[in-house]
Amino acid sequence: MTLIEHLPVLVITIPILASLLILVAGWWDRRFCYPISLVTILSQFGAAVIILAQVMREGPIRYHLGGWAPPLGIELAIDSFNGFVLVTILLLAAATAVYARRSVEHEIGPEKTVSFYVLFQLLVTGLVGMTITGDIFNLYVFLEISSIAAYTLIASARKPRSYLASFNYLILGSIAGGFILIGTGNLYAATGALNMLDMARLLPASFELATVHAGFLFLVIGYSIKAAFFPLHIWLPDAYAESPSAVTILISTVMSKVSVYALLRIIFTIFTTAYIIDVFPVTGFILFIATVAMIAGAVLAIAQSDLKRMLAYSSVSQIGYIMFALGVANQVALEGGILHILGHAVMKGCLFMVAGLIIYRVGTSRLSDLEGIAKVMPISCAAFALAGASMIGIPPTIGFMSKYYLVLGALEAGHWAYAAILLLGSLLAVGYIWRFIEIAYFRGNRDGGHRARTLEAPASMLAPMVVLALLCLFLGIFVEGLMEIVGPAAALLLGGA
Amino acid sequence: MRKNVIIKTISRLSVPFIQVFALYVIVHGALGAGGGFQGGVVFAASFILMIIAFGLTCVRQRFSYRWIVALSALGITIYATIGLLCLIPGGSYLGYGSIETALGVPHLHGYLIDAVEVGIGITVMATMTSIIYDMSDRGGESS
Amino acid sequence: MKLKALLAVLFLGIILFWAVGDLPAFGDPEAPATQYTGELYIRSVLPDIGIENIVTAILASYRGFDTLGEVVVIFTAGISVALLLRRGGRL
Amino acid sequence: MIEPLYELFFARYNYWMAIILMLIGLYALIAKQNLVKKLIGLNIFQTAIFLFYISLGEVRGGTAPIYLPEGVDALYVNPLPHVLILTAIVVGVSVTAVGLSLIVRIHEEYGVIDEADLVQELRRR
Repeated sequence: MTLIEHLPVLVITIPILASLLILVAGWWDRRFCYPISLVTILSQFGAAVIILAQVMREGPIRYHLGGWAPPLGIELAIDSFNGFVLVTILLLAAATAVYARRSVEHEIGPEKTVSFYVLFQLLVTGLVGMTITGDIFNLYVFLEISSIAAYTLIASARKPRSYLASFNYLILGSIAGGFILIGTGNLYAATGALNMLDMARLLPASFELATVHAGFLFLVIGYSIKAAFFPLHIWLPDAYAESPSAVTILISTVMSKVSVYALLRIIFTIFTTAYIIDVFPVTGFILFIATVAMIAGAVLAIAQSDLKRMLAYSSVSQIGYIMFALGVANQVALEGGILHILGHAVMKGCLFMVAGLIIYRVGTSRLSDLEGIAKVMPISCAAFALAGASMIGIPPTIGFMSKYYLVLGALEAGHWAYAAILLLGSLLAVGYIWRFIEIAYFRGNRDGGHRARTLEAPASMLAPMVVLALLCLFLGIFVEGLMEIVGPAAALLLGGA
Repeated sequence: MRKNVIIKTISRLSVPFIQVFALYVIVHGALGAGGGFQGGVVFAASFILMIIAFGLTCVRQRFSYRWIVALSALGITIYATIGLLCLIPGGSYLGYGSIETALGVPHLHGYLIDAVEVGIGITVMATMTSIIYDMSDRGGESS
Repeated sequence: MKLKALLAVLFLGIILFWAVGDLPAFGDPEAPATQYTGELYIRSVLPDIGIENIVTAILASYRGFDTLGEVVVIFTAGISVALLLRRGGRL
Repeated sequence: MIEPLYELFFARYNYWMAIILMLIGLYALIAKQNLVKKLIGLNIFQTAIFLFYISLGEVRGGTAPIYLPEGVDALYVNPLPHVLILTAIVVGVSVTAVGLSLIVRIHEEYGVIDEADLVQELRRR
């Protein structure tokens, strides 16, 4: 009983200890690393499900670390919104962990396995910490844990270009970290509090101060860099394309989602809708940038000649959809946005897994080299088609449901033009998804000879991919059950505290 | 490496003082200016001085990678385990007060803070040294 | 590159200059941060914890979780450097 | 006329110093071609932020936040920014360490650490 009570903190600290165990056990024998990592992440996932169930049953959990109540101490605050995000990210992390073993053997090399798994574990833990903390400075600390682990994991591909991609990400990520620190400092100067709910309580008194506006801008810009929101996405394509497959999956699905989560949390919980609509009206601007991001990301994705790079630009476009919900800022649109956090994580995870499998088997992800690949990798390409359908928004997939709610919300708020642009963005998604489908299924008849044998990857890599592909479908069909969590989460964001 | 008697002698003399000072800074954290980070960094500075004066190979013979990595893990383990121990008497994580009341020892809270600071100091010292080892291993010698 | 840098600097500068006017003056004892949490910590460390150094008390006890995170940050950096630079060995 | 100027510039000179340093750091971070100089810019930028935080906690006439012996009536500065910055310093050190080791690897792979040269190298390959 008491253990359940302490679950929010154990879900962070036990993995920290587990990462030390991976280090020590890996010193002894490298084969211990992977099982420990897998078991830890799976049990984290189990704990997250229990936490979410408890939140839905008994309301928000507030765990005071050290027994010190908020203005003095740090608290972990879990409500339906971040409980949902927590389960989402750990679901994807667990899928990635299952997938990682063969991919790591193939891409990292044996002498770096131990440190790879230690950092992998720390990255997941940092992201979990970011998700459930209720203190704005603690958020920064966990952000930096995950960022430093991510910089190195990107470079762990040990290709010359991956070092450059990692360095560029490090520079931009540090600028983002600096901005977040300045923004936090400005808010701290205005209120004296660091706890999010405490800050939300004190902030309305000083809404008119330029300090608060500056703090808002810095926090939003900083987290937008981390989330790769459109004009600030320049680090993303290289980082995604040059890192090892397992890392690409993790950072593209989990890390960008947690940054978006942090953005939503800061804007809606600390500043509240009253601030972004009446005091410092930015919703219109965010909506505009979000639609530009959708279109520009999709167009850039169509222009790519490499599968991983194409999917990376597609992420830029999809982050635009989530930010679209932020710009509309009403109940229905936010439901769509939160649903898209899960939906995009699942489908982009599946698509990058397919790309990773292709690299594992074929050794390249250049689209021109993949003609007729569907004949030798039928399961992977079918999974790509299913997840791609979800990306486009074909019913009854999860991608359709989230876009449906987004459009509905936009119409409700009277943004007819923006709703039309959103649909146009979906059409552009057909462009890049269809390109791969066409190359994989309908080309390459002329030299089918040398690929007679099936090249399907090992089961431990196929299984998580198939599960995610099926989830794209089933989450869409059984969306009613999800709405019972997403609905209250959206209401909670709009209601302020 | 060129023999340089003055540098070697001076570092041989000053390293113990630096290390004692580092320990003082760590342990003195609860009473005055000081703490685990500062002390850990000062301690690591003594290793850096040794590496500059005697060369990496000489230092590494005495403190191998293995020890350094084990120490950096040990520091976090001390910290996190003290945090977990606080759960046993029913307190929350890192709530040292619960152990103090459970055992009935006065000022235990302060001593636990000292223990935590020692953990921080060990990790910071070991990690800084490990980073210096890795960085000075590169360059001139090979490749 | 220079132009981009100048634009970024200009942008950052304008926001910061704009914010300065509303920040508390240097050393102002009436500043919200000092009045609210600062005073609270100074008053409660001695009865709550009983050690002299207020910074250490906050660091290790009130905000101990931040410090745990910070130790993990430096550990992460150590492992990162080992992954990037170390030749051979077990790591 | 003098009063608002005094209020903006001299009563808040600490922020101006921090802002100037931040801008210098950010400029170096983006404009410098040499990767090591970029990291130096990053360090200046971060240190400026630390200065900003620490000066937020200053109280006129206050002493360091370590309790003086009983009976001495003392005014202490705000301890919280010190704690936060202790954390942020460690983060800055860690990022610098990772950045430097990346530069070492880039130098080993390409033989140059200047962006213009790197672009040339990438084109050549």
